[in-house]
Amino acid sequence: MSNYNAMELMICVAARLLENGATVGVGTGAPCAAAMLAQKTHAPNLLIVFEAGGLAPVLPAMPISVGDSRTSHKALMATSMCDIMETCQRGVVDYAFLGGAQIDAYGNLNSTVIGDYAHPKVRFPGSGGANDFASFCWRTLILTQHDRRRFVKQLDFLTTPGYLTGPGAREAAGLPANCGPYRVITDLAVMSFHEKTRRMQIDSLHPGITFEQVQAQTEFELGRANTITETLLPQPEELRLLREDVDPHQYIIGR
Amino acid sequence: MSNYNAMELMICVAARLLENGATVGVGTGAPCAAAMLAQKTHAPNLLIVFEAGGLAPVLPAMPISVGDSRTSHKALMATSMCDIMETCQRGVVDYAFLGGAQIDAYGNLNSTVIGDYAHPKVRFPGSGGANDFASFCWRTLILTQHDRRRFVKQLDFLTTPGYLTGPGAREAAGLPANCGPYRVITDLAVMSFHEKTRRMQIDSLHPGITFEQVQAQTEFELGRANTITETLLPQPEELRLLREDVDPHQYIIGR
Amino acid sequence: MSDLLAGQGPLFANPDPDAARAFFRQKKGALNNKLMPVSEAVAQFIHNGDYLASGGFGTNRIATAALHEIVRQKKADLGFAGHTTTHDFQILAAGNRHGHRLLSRIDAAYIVGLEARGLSTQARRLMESGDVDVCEWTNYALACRFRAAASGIPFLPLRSMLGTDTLKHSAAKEILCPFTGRKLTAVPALYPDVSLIHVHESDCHGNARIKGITVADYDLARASKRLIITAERIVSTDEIRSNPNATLIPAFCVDAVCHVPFGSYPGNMPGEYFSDEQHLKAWLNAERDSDTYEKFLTTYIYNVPNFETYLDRCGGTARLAELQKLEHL
Amino acid sequence: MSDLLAGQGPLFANPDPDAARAFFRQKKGALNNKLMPVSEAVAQFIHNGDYLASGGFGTNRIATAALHEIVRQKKADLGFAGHTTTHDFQILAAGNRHGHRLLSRIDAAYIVGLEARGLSTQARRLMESGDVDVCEWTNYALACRFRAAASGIPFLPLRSMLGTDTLKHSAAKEILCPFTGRKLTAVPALYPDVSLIHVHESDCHGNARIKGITVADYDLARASKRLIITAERIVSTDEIRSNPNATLIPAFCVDAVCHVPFGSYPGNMPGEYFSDEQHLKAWLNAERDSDTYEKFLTTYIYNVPNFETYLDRCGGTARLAELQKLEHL
Repeated sequence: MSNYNAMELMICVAARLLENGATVGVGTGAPCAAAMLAQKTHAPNLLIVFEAGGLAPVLPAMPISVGDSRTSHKALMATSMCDIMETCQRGVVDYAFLGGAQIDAYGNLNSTVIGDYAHPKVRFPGSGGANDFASFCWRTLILTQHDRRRFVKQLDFLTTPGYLTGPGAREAAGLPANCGPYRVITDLAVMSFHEKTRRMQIDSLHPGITFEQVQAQTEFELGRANTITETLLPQPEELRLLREDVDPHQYIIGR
Repeated sequence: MSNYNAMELMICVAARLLENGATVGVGTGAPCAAAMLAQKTHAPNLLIVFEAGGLAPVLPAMPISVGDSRTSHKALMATSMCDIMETCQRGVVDYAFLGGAQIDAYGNLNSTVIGDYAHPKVRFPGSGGANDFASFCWRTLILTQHDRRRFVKQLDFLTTPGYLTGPGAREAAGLPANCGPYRVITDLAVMSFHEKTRRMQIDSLHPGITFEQVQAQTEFELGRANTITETLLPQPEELRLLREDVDPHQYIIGR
Repeated sequence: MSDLLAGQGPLFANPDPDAARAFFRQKKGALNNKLMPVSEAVAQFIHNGDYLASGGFGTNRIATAALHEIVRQKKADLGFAGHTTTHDFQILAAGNRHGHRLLSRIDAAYIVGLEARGLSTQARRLMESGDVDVCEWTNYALACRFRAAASGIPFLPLRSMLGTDTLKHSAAKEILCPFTGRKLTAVPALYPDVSLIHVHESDCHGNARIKGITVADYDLARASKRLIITAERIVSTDEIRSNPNATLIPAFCVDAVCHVPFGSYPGNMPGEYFSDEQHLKAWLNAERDSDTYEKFLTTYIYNVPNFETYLDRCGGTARLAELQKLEHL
Repeated sequence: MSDLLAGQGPLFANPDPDAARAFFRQKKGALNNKLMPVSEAVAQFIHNGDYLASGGFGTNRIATAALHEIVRQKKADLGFAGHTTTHDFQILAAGNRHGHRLLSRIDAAYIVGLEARGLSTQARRLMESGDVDVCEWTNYALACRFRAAASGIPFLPLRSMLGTDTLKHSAAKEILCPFTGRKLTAVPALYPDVSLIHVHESDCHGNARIKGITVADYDLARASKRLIITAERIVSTDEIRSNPNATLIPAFCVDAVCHVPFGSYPGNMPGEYFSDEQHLKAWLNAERDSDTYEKFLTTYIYNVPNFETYLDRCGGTARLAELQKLEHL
């Protein structure tokens, strides 16, 4: 990773997944950077929504909170959390970004506790809007560091639904049909979910990374896409826009 | 009825029932005139709400529609039908005015059809917001002409709930507790509902009207309040305000 | 639960949220330029058999131009949401004559009346004729059906309609609250195939502002699969973005944006012009005699090339100036 | 229905609409003058054992002055609605120390974190200590609980939480849609005993305006049995009546109106001033060492006579001017 870092790569990969004219629910940090980069490259009409009520703002700078005033700066509408969440529940929002302390093979996420719920080792914030976004939006994108403590066989707490226990499980639980985790983007690889088993599989490996290296950082067994490619490097123009326009103060890409 | 007409009397009687600081849901016509008169006499802080979204306006003139711009003129808020109806459902609104083509002994109202529902002799507008107001507001007030075609034993259609079949029937049906019809004000008398039987009874007779005359215009048997008084006449100041300020064009009191 | 009542009225629209989600997913191009004439919008987005809803409140902030165009284009077999619908329903009722059936299904909360102005003879004729299937609701119940659809859920609970024939002749169902055991009325989500909303200002994408009361239009705009906006004024997207608090309807709800000054005439438009009570009275009177009514419709709808001509036949700029003055008294 | 799951989390507030109706009925004096100091409002309207909710969004448009006052007045045994609550929860967590129990019940959707800024050591300590009972929710689920209460109905259905431990550890219940048969999550109405909402402008009666996103405050204001408004500016009722579209909260919801310029500091106030990230960082750092934390709280809460003094200790007018500038970049 000579002329770019892992975070920059992850953001570029995520940005490319957001097609022009799509609608995406984002949080602060890398997801917001990815959406902003997409707007500045191939997706000028990408509509960004924030759970607290910001609808399609012209972001003047990286928001610090998903509810700060930047999230409704020159927005098409400054609205309510219910309006945004119901726009998702209605089926209007294509993508949402998620993260978490733990993720399992079906893309289920834990952001509530590590250890026993009644006597947690660590208490995390909880769902926030993540469970809602993951339940309502058509495709969820997960950006996270890749290590064995995160990519686990068994979540300590299932905060936010991925494919739950596998094919058909979301629908059986009552969740809206035909949506769920789409891609997992880490510092090592890009993963998708097998259309039959709904288990995580590697689509592309970042330059210099082997399947075995990724598996070694993953507690559960990873599948292989029919063809595993090498992740496309950040292009010079992507890096320029990311560093000069999207995150000039390196809040995100400086990490 | 020398120096006032029946409509003027009905409006004055209704206005006196609305105490200062109360909230009242009104329609157009006599109910609105009564609320406006109350504001100009003893109840300057009476809050008037209109089902379409007008909240506590300063009425510049008699509205023609419960949704026209006068209903939100200098209002405390111009809001939605759901906000107004939910303010009622939440228990905030004390009074609502109702009317109808038919009324029975329990204050149930019909504003849907005369004749068989499938093949109506006459189709009326239907509930509109009346059923909602009557279900949600603490006390409903009914202003209507008094004749045997209106005051019937059996409604052709129960559009809007009074006390339904009698004591406890509203609660059994699932309606909010401890509310229902409060007074019926007609061109002949003022009626209330017996606290045990919930049947209509005469509280006061308009000057020169006998109990028998009212009963003759009523298909069902009317009860008698412990003491039946004579309805207090419109006072000179009430008439002056009604004629000069509330309804100078005689839209209502000219009828 | 055998003591729970289910209304026997017909359910005209599918309340299933997943079916609606599939539709909303493929509806793209939020930021396209959607400006077009009313005639084109009605031709393109309103199909025979559709379920239609109109915004505003009967004679207030209604999309008159689109309503006239629907009658002129002789659309057929429409369902209609009759929350307080007065002049709008009166206009559409003109389409059910001489064997033509513009309306076939009515969700009725408030119809046939024009409030204090009296009943519409022709709307009554239609409702009494048996030519349309009818389901009873209340104004709030219909508003809740729009909100359920706007929220992407299949029903909402409320506490009116209970104990009445209005519930018996509706498609609502009694349910028990899972927390309190209380009996409630459940009303099914209503996703109109197409809706008409007249607004004060919109940009070319359909980001729209309404002044004064919003009635049920926040929810109606979101509940509708297709939405035709008619606007007093077309403003720039920069103007919309300059005050995000003023937006009520976001572009992704909207399919067509039509510039129609005085578009709510003869209805009232808050802050713009008052209702034309003379014309509304003339309409009610004309309905009482079928020949007079025929001539009236020919003059004011059928032989009218466009909405401007209608305004001219109603007194044109002079009359409109009077109504503006009346609004600002 | 044996396959329908009921969450095992505790239900902290009564969702019964008739109990709430009886309370709202006796709440009068909408047009009284409700202006008072924050200290008086907190003393008069917040009682030990109350269930409390705060408006805004964690570090955005929060009622900081009232939150500090609650800690200073050593209120006890409060329930708290933890929809995205960040700095507000961090402030209240200071009340659960040295054997005092300011908070005893938490509905948790998003707590202990300050978003990108990291986790609060002291909020974590509280949540991990077992000193409070906890019930899990999502942000939208809590917003729906406020809306149900604001609407006067005992529950609302939604389509998230399903299939997760979040539902298992909540007080929500799975139900079947009476129309589609679909499984839904039912969440119980939440009527807070008292809530705090910071607004841009209010008149002396509590008719209030908010600029920018409203988060859940439209519903929270209506759901709350008692409501304390803190406002950047007090405006006349004539000003409120001059633009009825701008009002979000009507007077009859409100019990106290407190004039608190910069009242959301160190949080962001849309259009007014940006968040003070230095102070928020200092707070997070101070929490890591108990002695430092003790001194920090003494300086910024306990030994502070009023909110103006707090602002002065945080850099006063010079710092506030910087934050205003930052907001308008």
